[in-house]
Amino acid sequence: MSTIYDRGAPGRRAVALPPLAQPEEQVLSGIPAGLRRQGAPRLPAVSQPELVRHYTALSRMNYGVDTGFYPLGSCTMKHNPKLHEDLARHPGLADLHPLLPDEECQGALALLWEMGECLKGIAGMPGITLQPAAGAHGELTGMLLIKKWLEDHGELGARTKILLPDSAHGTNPASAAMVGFSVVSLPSDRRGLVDLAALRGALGPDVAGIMLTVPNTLGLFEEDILTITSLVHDAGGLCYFDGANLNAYVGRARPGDMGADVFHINLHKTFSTPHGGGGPGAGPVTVSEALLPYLPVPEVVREGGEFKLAWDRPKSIGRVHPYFGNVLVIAKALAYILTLGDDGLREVSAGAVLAANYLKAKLAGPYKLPYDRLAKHEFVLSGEGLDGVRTLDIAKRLMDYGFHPPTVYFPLIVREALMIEPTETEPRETLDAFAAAMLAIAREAREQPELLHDAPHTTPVRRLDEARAVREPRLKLDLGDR
Amino acid sequence: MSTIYDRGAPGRRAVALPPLAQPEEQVLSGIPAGLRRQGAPRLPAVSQPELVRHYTALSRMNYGVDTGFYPLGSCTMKHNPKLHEDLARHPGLADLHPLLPDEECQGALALLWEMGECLKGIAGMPGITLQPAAGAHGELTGMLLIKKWLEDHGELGARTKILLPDSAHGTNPASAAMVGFSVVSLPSDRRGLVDLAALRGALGPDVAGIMLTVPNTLGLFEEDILTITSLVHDAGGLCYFDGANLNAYVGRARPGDMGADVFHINLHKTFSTPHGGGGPGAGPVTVSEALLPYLPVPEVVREGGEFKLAWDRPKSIGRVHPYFGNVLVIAKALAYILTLGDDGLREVSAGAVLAANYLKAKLAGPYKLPYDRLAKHEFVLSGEGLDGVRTLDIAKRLMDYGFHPPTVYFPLIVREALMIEPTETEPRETLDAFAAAMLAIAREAREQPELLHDAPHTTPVRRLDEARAVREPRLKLDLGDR
Amino acid sequence: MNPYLPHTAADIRAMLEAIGVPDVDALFSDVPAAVRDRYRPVGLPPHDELWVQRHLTGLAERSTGRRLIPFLGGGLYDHYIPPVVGHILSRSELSTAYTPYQPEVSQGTLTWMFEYQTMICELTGMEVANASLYDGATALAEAVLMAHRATGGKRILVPRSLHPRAREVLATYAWGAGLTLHEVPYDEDGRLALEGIPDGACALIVQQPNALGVLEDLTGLKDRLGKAFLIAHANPIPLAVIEPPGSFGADVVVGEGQPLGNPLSFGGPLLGFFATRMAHLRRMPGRVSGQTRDVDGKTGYVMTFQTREQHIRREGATSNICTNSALCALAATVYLAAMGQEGLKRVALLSFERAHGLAARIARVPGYQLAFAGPFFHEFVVRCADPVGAVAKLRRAGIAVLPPRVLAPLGIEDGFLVAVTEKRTAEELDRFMSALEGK
Amino acid sequence: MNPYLPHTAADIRAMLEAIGVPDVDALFSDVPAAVRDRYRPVGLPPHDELWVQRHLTGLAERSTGRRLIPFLGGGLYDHYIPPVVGHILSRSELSTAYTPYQPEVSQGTLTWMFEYQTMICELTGMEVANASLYDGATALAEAVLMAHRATGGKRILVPRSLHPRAREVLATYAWGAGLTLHEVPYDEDGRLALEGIPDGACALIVQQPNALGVLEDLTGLKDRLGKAFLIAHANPIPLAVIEPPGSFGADVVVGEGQPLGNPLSFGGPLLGFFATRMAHLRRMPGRVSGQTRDVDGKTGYVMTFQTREQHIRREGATSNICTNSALCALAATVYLAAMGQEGLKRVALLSFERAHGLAARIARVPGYQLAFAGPFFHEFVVRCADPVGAVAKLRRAGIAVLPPRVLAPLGIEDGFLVAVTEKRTAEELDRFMSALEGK
Repeated sequence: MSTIYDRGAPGRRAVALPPLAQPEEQVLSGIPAGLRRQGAPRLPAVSQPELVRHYTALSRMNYGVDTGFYPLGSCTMKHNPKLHEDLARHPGLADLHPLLPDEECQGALALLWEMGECLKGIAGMPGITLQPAAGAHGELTGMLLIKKWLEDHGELGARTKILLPDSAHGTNPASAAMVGFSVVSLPSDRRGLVDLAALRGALGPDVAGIMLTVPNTLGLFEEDILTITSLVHDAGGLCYFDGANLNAYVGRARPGDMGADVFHINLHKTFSTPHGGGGPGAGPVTVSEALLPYLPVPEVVREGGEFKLAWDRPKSIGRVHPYFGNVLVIAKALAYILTLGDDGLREVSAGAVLAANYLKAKLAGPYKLPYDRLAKHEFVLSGEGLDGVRTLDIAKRLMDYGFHPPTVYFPLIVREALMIEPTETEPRETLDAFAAAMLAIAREAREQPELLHDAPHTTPVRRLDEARAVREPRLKLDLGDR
Repeated sequence: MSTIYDRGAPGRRAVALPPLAQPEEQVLSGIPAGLRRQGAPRLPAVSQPELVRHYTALSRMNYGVDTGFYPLGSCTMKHNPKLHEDLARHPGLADLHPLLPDEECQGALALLWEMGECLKGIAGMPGITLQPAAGAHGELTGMLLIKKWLEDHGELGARTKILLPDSAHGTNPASAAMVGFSVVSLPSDRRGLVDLAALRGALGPDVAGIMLTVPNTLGLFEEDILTITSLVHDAGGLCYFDGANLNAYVGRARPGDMGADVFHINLHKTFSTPHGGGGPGAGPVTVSEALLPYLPVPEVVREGGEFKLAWDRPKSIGRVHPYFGNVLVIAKALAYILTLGDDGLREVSAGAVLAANYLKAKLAGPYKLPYDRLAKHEFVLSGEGLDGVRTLDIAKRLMDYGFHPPTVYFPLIVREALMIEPTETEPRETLDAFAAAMLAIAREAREQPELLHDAPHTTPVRRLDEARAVREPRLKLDLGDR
Repeated sequence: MNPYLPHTAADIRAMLEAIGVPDVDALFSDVPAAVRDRYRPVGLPPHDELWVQRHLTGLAERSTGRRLIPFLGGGLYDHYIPPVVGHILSRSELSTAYTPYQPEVSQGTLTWMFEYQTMICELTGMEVANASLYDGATALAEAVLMAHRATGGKRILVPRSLHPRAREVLATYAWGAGLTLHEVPYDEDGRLALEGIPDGACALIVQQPNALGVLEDLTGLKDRLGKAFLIAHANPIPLAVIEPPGSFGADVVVGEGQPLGNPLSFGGPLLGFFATRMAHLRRMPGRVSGQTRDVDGKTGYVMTFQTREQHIRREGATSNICTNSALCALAATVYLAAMGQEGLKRVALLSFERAHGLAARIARVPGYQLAFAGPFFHEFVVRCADPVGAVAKLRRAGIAVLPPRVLAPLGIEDGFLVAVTEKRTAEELDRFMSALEGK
Repeated sequence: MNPYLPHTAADIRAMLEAIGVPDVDALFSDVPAAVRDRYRPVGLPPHDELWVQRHLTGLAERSTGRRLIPFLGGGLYDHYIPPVVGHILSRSELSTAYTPYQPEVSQGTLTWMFEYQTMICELTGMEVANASLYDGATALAEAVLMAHRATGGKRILVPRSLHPRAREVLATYAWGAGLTLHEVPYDEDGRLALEGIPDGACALIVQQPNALGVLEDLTGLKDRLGKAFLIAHANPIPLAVIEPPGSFGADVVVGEGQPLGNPLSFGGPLLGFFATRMAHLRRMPGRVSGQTRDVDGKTGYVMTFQTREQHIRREGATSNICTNSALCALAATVYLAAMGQEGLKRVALLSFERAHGLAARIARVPGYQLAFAGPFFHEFVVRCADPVGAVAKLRRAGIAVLPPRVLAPLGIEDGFLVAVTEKRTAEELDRFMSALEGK
């Protein structure tokens, strides 16, 4: 793939800018000599036609939800409504400076307040912060809240451990570690659920809490959830719910009712904001009564018909975001919630779970199903049963059939895992076509395994040497003497 | 290619609309029974995800200026600035109703007035109408103006012929015929220019005028242009200039100075508005003093700082457009002109002519050059010299190299014609790459002609059976019992 | 050097050298010196992008009309355009492509054109449609020219209740082609009052709904016409729920496609749709996409029946139209696909329901009445003593209706036209009434 | 049925049958009955698209602040964003893609990430950059955590002239990680007044330009720090013309990338950029795209050094960051490519020139003076007796400057902050002066 630096020539430009009022040298001389830059940053020099062609060409080498089925487990790649993109571009949001006085920002504050109310209702929890910029950022915020609660209750030195089922999301342990907790892994039982005996054994006066992914990364709902949260609470700990998988039960059950003290919500998953090739997302956090005093400042409050920022929260953990979170992402997610309403939210989880179980029914058999239970929004297969090919081969071969591969080799507790999440926005015809491709690939694995080994065959590049990328790191262009 | 009707299922929908206040049957009953529709129009029933994927997929089967080089002779496929797309979407233009009183539309009228002034300056002519929606519409308007002039001068019955060089654009004769003129073809001389002797021979009291394409479709400037227009004027006729090729000399010479009485300008060519897969364009027409009284109504006039529509033009041909022409297209073209200014306009023609002559120099030799003269913005090659392959084969093979083919088999006066117009917005590297592909194809024609015969090899479909499309016309889907 | 021009000084030098000329001016030596480089075309310097953006935005914002609540029709209507339409239109492989003369790299354009033709046939009840004309008015003119070519007749029967703008354009085209217009009056209900058919008639035009908003009854018209064409000029939105002209034997159905997903655009670009019978295919103006197969037997689409067109048939072509309104037709295609049968019906019925609700309320205000008893769809004429004053009163409340003078060509001096679409909310309707009632 | 959900009743029946359950509720039998289906989550009905559009647009229009002429900075700046940036961002293959874990179908994302990393290294003078973090403030916090991991030190030297929002975020992160903040004052010129380096320091932070708008001199700082990190928090626009922190031995350069082609967005999403030395690569947080080859030897890009990341290293990861700010980084990439070296320099110098012009004019008004004598770039503190009154006066003229209270954490009670970018026109600068002078 050529880069933008491979295009252009010195002197070309893509934007006509206004002239300086004085000669450039004179303006430059206003910068103290020691501060003035010696060598200019080497940036591309392209005309607008070249610029547009390059990035249009790059886009055409990419796979997005708008080009096809994207059944990435744990990522909830659903349709992104086009209305929302236009709404978020409105200058009343996009061009609004966040440090203006409250009275100049009433609409934006109202939007944040409305979103807070909606998410508290969905979570069944009384407090919220919209500041976290992503799911992992929400996890970190949650860990900070728990730490603050411990400090406030004089237990900071005592309770140092966070329990983590081995079926939890990968970011959870890292988030716990960032605030100094040590992580204790809890094994799954044969059901694929939290092993209650192991949980009982791990609980004690040194436990700060537990981080639960609900449903877990096997796509299974923790059926003992009420027992789990009771046990943790009884042992003096708090319960963190990872909400990345909320799409499985939105509108049907509330973490607050299940015993959650902290709950983060990935707006870019459940509430359908585009992933953007990796971000930005938004990871609001809702909290139980116990944690209300520690929420980040400022809080958006309503007084009559007016909105303002409240700062007087002496026990707050402080800010986790320099302003109010990813407002444009929040706006899109709010539009989604308002479009759906209560009934639509329930249709979302119904459709997601229906699609997952439907695909599971079609694929189990030809593919090994390590945990054969009712799935929620996703399910995990194993490529182990297919001799002579690996899960990676299956994934790459799917590209030749025009599909994005599922998540592979995760969760770690399933060997050769294939984690499939279809979401509710896929028509049945797409699910059928994907199943047909998976079954064809299972046949190919037996009959022509080299087809899989050499896959993909139809992509802009073929299998890439990832080891080489580490062995000989090239993390930026060598610009030489440009 | 599947169509949108191949997607979806009854009951699906892509937009949530408001409910009716009354039951549907009750509303329907308000329509008199004899008028109420019996069978509903069969339209697709798709969800928004399906809709977006389908049209995104269609887009990816298309070739546009943003994807690559588009050297279509006579079409001026230049870069379309992205700023202009946003400007034309402004609700102050896009959502403005054209029948509002003048005082509610001051900005839009000002825009039209500004564009009129700019184009009159570029044409060197005192009058303009922005109504024509495309080049051919401009031609028709021009023919109507000439007819009206004849009528006003009592010569309508006498002057019935329009002279047309055989190197003129294909729409010219059709436009002349639409207002009842008979068309007399003028041969080109060995230079590829209007044969002056033939012109003298054709002129007489039955000639209404001449339609000149400048430069002509061979890409050659009519060097005798001043003689030609004098001869026609002396014989009592008027001179129509087809401005589709204005890109060749914009900013350097004015039709008004060359003797034009009518001149149409394809804004979507010279002034860089996107072609949209065939339209919309815009074809304003400028006129000489002689034709001013006949221009379409209304005219946009300025009075002090205010703008208004003037209707009092008793000799006007009337309207050729129900409102004011393609205003959003005009807005984009105006943005282009304002960005360029006088100097930029001259750079446009310089760049276009430079690019064409550069490519011509690279390709002449391996390809036959029927008229070896200084080219303007385009030039014509012939595939005749390559044995065993046709121009069509060359065109199709270019697709495999990632290029859009040039115009082929036009103009009709060159056998196996390849009409190449690079435009000024292509970097030299692209011209070099195109030339390299053309030279490689010339080699392939000798060494592996079947590669060309079977081309294209890499497109979503391969060569299509055009005869079958006429023999067994399928001009819409057979929807059966949907 | 402008940002759209990639030629650097070094590029220019190298290219001149390859050509073998000393400078750029030498490339223009074929332009007579007497007229070369003698002027400044626009008398303006180059402007930066920020300036151009400010300037054009400033013009757009200067038009006060856009801030009014529109009850405006008269041929163009303020329907809801789902944002998905704009997103598809911004796919630059579609928007920056040319006419699909090279089908192998144009299947995107050709496929949607084929879909569009199908949908237009469905809406109109006709057999074949072209891939668009400029606008409804010129589409009507083209239909008349086709009727003239088919029948040889030179007289066109034109209802007085035809949109005045369409009539004016038609008159221009007809004069050019040597045809004459004969006016057909409307009756006191506002409906077409056709009496005899004069000799040499090539076509009768019927507008549905007509410029007074009234729905015409097309029953039996075709039978009265003999070989003359029945040409319908129809608004596509009502066609979702009213019987299409095709069912009444229309020879051609044309109309303004703007209501289908295209903005008002201060009147342009617009979308002329054109549908006819297969029997008239070879006389039809404009481009057509047709289904065929490639060398591998795969289904694909091509521009077909090009022998009708001017680049081949020259002066014998069915029309001179070349560039059309493709991107607006794509908008209509995506709009119709997004709406579907049920959605389009909803749009039509919402417009109908709200228009009738408002009309009934207006008719209850003393001094105001509906001008015509004929059935209407989503637009109607209100009669009152001082229409100019009424419109001014509405304007002061931030409401726009068309100036009463637009009705003058229709023979109405004491009324104004009100159009209602699904976009008008209950609050806006209330505001209209409050303003009219002077509350 | 909502428009984003394609399952018809027939689909649902067929799917339930294939699964072998009687109804949808059966699919939720694993959720404890005590908490299942017991509530209405938001208490709202579904809304149609027109309503949602009106509602959100209404909220956006309700904020009066957007209609003011902005002289606002304080960390986020109103620079010109060429429309080409938005057009590229709307290419939905880029915007609707996930993190490029599958490189063969993600070369678009991986290539621009590689370009972005190159450009950030160029701007900052550093050796390696990640593919983005959330925002400048959390990027700073991540830099400090990295310095702590690298050095073991627990004390952070934080200038008083750091943006207060960045400082607050840093304080939260530091408390979580058990680190402490030690304030470094500024001198009377507004520049960093570093005295001793306390034991156990892991990092000194320098902001360039600082929150007072003043340009810092980084000369010699690194030498004084020993093994502690020199972390620069820089505005990327001035880096076009001022010597980058990398030239002064900085270990990490972070900053808020919003000025590079991203709108203000009421504060989010933003773009945290992060660049460091190759020696620290394995300690760096965030994703990285690296160049490699495919099986055919063709150049391609992959996400690399993933062993640093949490999905593999779990609690031993360099950070928990996963989702980042990719689309904002794409905007920055396209912006920098569109501007190029010359364009970025022009943006920086226009901002500089206009800011200095305005500052000089303000300083001539009796009662107003520049607060600091240190060199500034495009933002400066104006000192006056009644800053609240001055800001209110400007507001009445339609001009927005930040409320004076934002300077309180910086120890300034009698001033206000003014930022000027290349977007501010001569007319706007004149209007500012007229308002301030009370003319």
